[in-house]
Amino acid sequence: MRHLLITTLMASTFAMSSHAAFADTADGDSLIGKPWEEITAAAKGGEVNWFLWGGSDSINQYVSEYIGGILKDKYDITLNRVGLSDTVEGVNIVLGEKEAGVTDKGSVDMIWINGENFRTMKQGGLAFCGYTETLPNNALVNWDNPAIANDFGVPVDGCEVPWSKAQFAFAYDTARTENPPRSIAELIEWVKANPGQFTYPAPPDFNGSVFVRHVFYHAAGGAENLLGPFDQAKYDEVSAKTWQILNDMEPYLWREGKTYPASIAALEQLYANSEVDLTFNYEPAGVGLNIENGTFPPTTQGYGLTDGTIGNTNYTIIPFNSPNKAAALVLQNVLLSGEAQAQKALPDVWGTQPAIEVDRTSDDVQAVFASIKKHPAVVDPKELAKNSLPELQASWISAIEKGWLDNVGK
Amino acid sequence: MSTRKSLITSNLRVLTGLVLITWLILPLIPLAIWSFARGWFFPDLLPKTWSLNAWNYALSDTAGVLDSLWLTIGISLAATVLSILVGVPAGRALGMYKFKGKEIVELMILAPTIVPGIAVVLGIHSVFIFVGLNNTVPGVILVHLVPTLPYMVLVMSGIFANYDASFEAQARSLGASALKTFWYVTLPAIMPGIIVGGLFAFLVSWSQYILTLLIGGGRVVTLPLLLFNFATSGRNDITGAIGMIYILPGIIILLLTARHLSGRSGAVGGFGQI
Amino acid sequence: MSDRLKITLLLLPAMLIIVLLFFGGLAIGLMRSFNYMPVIGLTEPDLSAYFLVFTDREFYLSFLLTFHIAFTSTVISSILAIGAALLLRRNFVGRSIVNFLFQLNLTVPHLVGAIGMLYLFSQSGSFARLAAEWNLIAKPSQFPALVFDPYAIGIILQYIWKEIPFIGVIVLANMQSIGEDYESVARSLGASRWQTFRHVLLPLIFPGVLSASVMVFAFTFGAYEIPALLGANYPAALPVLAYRKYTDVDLAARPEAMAMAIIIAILSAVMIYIYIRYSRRRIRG
Amino acid sequence: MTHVSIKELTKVYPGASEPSLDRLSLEIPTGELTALLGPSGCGKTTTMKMIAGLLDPTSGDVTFDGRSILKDKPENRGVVMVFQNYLLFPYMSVADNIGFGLKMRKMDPAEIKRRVGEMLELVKLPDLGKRKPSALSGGQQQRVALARALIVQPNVLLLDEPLSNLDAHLRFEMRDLIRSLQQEMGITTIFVTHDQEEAVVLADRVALILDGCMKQYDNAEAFYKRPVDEATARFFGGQNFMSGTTRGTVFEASFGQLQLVEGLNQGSGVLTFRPENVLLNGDPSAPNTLEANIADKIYLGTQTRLKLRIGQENVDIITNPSDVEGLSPGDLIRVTLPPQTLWMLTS
Repeated sequence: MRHLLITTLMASTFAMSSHAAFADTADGDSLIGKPWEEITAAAKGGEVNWFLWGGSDSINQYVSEYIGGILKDKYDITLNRVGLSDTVEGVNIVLGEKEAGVTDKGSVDMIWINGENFRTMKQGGLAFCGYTETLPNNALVNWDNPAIANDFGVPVDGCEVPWSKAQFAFAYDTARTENPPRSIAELIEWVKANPGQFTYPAPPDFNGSVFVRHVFYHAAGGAENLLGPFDQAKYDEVSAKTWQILNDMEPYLWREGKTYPASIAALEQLYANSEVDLTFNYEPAGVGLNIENGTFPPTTQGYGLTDGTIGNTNYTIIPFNSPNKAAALVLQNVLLSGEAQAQKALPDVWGTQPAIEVDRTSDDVQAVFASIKKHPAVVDPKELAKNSLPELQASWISAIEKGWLDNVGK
Repeated sequence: MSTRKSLITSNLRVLTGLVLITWLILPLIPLAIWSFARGWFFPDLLPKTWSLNAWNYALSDTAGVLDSLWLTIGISLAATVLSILVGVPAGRALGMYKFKGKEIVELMILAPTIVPGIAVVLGIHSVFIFVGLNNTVPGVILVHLVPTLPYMVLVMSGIFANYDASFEAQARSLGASALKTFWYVTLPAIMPGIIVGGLFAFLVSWSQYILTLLIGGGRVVTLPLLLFNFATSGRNDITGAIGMIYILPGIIILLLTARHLSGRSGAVGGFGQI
Repeated sequence: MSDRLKITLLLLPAMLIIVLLFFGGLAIGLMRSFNYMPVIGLTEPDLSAYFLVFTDREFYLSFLLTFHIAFTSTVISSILAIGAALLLRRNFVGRSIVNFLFQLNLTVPHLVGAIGMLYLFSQSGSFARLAAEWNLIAKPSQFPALVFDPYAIGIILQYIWKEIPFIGVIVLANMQSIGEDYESVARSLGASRWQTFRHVLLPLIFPGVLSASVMVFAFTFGAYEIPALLGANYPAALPVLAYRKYTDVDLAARPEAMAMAIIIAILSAVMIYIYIRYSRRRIRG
Repeated sequence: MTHVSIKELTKVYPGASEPSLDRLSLEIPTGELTALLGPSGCGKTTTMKMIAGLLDPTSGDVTFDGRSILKDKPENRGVVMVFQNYLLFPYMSVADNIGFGLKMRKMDPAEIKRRVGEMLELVKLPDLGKRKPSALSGGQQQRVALARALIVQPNVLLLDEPLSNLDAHLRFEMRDLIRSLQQEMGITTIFVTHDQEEAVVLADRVALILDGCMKQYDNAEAFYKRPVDEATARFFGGQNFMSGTTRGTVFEASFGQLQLVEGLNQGSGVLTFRPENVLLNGDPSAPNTLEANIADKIYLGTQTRLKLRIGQENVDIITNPSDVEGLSPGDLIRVTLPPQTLWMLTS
């Protein structure tokens, strides 16, 4: 009897974890250049496991309901949205699998990614590359735009597909603060004049890191001098100034800078509860969503800096060992479609900026884009884009993050 | 002892009891309130606006909370059943027999209770990647056995130490088969231990975070993972709703087994026998 | 069937799981911490990972913090749990409620408690709001820092909340099986209430308290999610540090993570050994 | 040297409708060894715990030499209780167990050691001081428990069923030990037992408690010779009870008259006599000699029990087996009920 029990139990647990054995399209190279119909046919009835940061119910809903709905209805593909606390977790799974020699039965089919994580995947040979031309909607992407063709300075080289664009912006509560600082120079003064009312998440948090880069640009007297490959001499010079500024600022930070929030969410909580007066985010549309879902006070207002803020593009990547590459390609193509990009741009859905060229889409889609009214609290993306700063190459970013930890964080 | 003094003592008791009660339920209160709140800012003691949004989201198909709930229940039940199947025989051996090397066996089985899970799971993870158990439900169930099994064996060895095997001999001499003897004699006698040990095993598996995170690799999303996700993303309302859903099964199981947990059944006392 | 064979068969499944998973996991961790992993071509073991760990200042800070968390939580919850068990042993109004809550609390996962603590004790949490309501503070920053704080108060509070019932239930079961007659003997031999508790009840319940508190110490020393949620960013608790290293995109940090895991295992075993030796002498001597 | 006086002591446990002990009054003279005898659940352990201060009485009083001790804390009463199951502290050595009370009084450790040594001699366990209680036999544990109690030189010693856990051959040894130590130290001692034999062999005086009430408080012999009522007589093994009427020194039974001694209760009542006091085949002219019919004969090894019929009355007698050899049920024999062994119960 005991034997029987074990057998049944094992059988049932294995059934719970059924990997779809059919539609195994691990061999990506054979898909490249194939007619699109053959790819959708190969993907039909399969599944795709998309790993992405799962902390926003709006994004979760857009992905699971809207995108997942299209995949199911039009392509008979099951989308498994796998929520992550940090994108690096997804990269790590692929990394561990590669180390263990798992080359065609990986568990990750797609990751929402950019920056350092992309660099890790590309340099580590963890990405499936060279397929972008195969996607019909690739035509909507302007690969001539260096901000699209380079992910934090690293050439994309067909290893990922853009999804959205974002640009760093601050936000403040109009009910609490009259004149928020409008440049990094003003901010440095403002922090000293308002002790305890400002902080930033500790790098390597994505948003904390980009804030530190703004100070780094300020110390360097502009981003122009920092573009290109990593330059140790330049780094030493600018970083010394940067750590000086940040360390001078530290006693005036929240809790005298003895600790830093661990994540952007922690900073947003501090802001929402008046513990600090300013917040910021690489995704400026988040202010609107946060007001609508009650996380932020309705009197919150987003704004850009006069000396510019850093913009980036984020992408989706397919790991080299994804067993469902056809389905992943279909998913990427759906994400790039004008309809999906327009839906994502609606302020009550997400409100993020499209990564495609709107004027290359159909008239209907263009009409939708034209009709979008941004959330009143969100800074106008066009205004923000006028003062856009480029991202540094990922090697700079790692150096700055490590430098911050050694010189400021500890 | 004068009555006045005993009155003071008993009032003190009630007072301390009240403090204890408050302290025990206190952390659950803001969680429950948050799940119905929409925008609850400092310094408001209670939310200005109430809403069912968080619950609507948590109970929707997209959120995956309910899928995750069933998955978590499945994993914990499987880990519990396996712990019982494996732990009862081991408990019998340790509780009823004296043998050479018994101390070493006991120490080995108890070791997981004193060596933190993080210390072993990294190594297990490396192995599971090779054998393909990483990112799978069976892999997660297996790794959950590491913390649950010692509890089960501990409780069962306590039970078997006080168990009189001559009842079994009596049953056999009355003509019961080995199986019938187990079913009608042994099982009822050790049932309190199975219930208490099973309850502990279930709860240990139920609240497991780091083992699931690493071995499940994000593909096996149990409730604690989902909860952690939302807790660290600042959505306090959704966090509150998932938190409420997360504690519910434990409470139900407790209500079903509460009488076995009360001190007098003695099964809990097994923990004192290390 | 001989007894020997019977015992072997009874123990086999459990030992298989423990040896393969637990000791296997430890052994693989140990191998990898020495950069030794023939399967992936690492055949020359070295101590570089340990060197990195022991030269990192954060490791020492992290160890001190983790030890402080585990030690303080264990001591405070053990003491309060004994007190609570003494209270619950006698009948009083509300005893059944406390009893129920005690058991209820056992079922609530640590993570939920930690989130509750966050909402209660953060500088804009429920207590801060109460303080503001009573005009004790004007803004959140005036409320003492109890979470994300360098002394790990929030973490310790959550452990106390969760472990009082755990230890309490075990101690209570212990007390009930011991009964009150030993104490009666001591009282009639001239021991005061306190002496009776100190010299009779405490040594009698000591094995239960010891095993429960050892489990608590091991748990609090090795838990990841609570310090990850409630802890300060730097220094992080040892398990958080080990996890960070393990999930670092730089694969070279993995042996370091493994080394840290092995160090955590050794440290907790050693500390528990010392604790058992020391407290046994103190209580029963 | 303490005279213990118990006055109207009553205990009603919370929630109970019947009192567990109902208005017990007892005077226990200094240095005497008194047994509280009764079946289990009769309230005797309750009484003891109230004297020791481990339970609060519902009403009534306990005084030592005239002073009420109810407000004193247990540790200040000078009362030591020895429990039936000894309750030696399992984690302490024998010596530490014995020295426990002195340690609680913060006595100098060297002095404690000396006194413990003396005590071990006294209870005849001189070499076992270092052992753990679990390594001792039941009798040895009893001695350690006794030593642990006596070392604090209590005013009053309370013993809970002191002999009941011991084998027959140990009982007498222990009885002698308890009696000699008690006499030597002159400690007022109260013990409870459900076993009348234990009470009789050990106690100076016995208080019989039935159903929460005290029936009789007397020396042991009196319970056999002069029990107050049928329940008391039965508790002590009485079997023979006859209804009838007493006038002067004559009892009118159903089968005829019986001669009594003077001074017994008059009028209608119950006559009792002990089975072992009936004489067999004695002098036919002796008073109260009657013909009896053997209804049954039960061989008990050292004794033989005969069930007799005298007229309509059933009479049990206990005899030496050799006296009744050859007799069998149905035979007629001659029995004598000596007048000095007959007793009228109060009605």
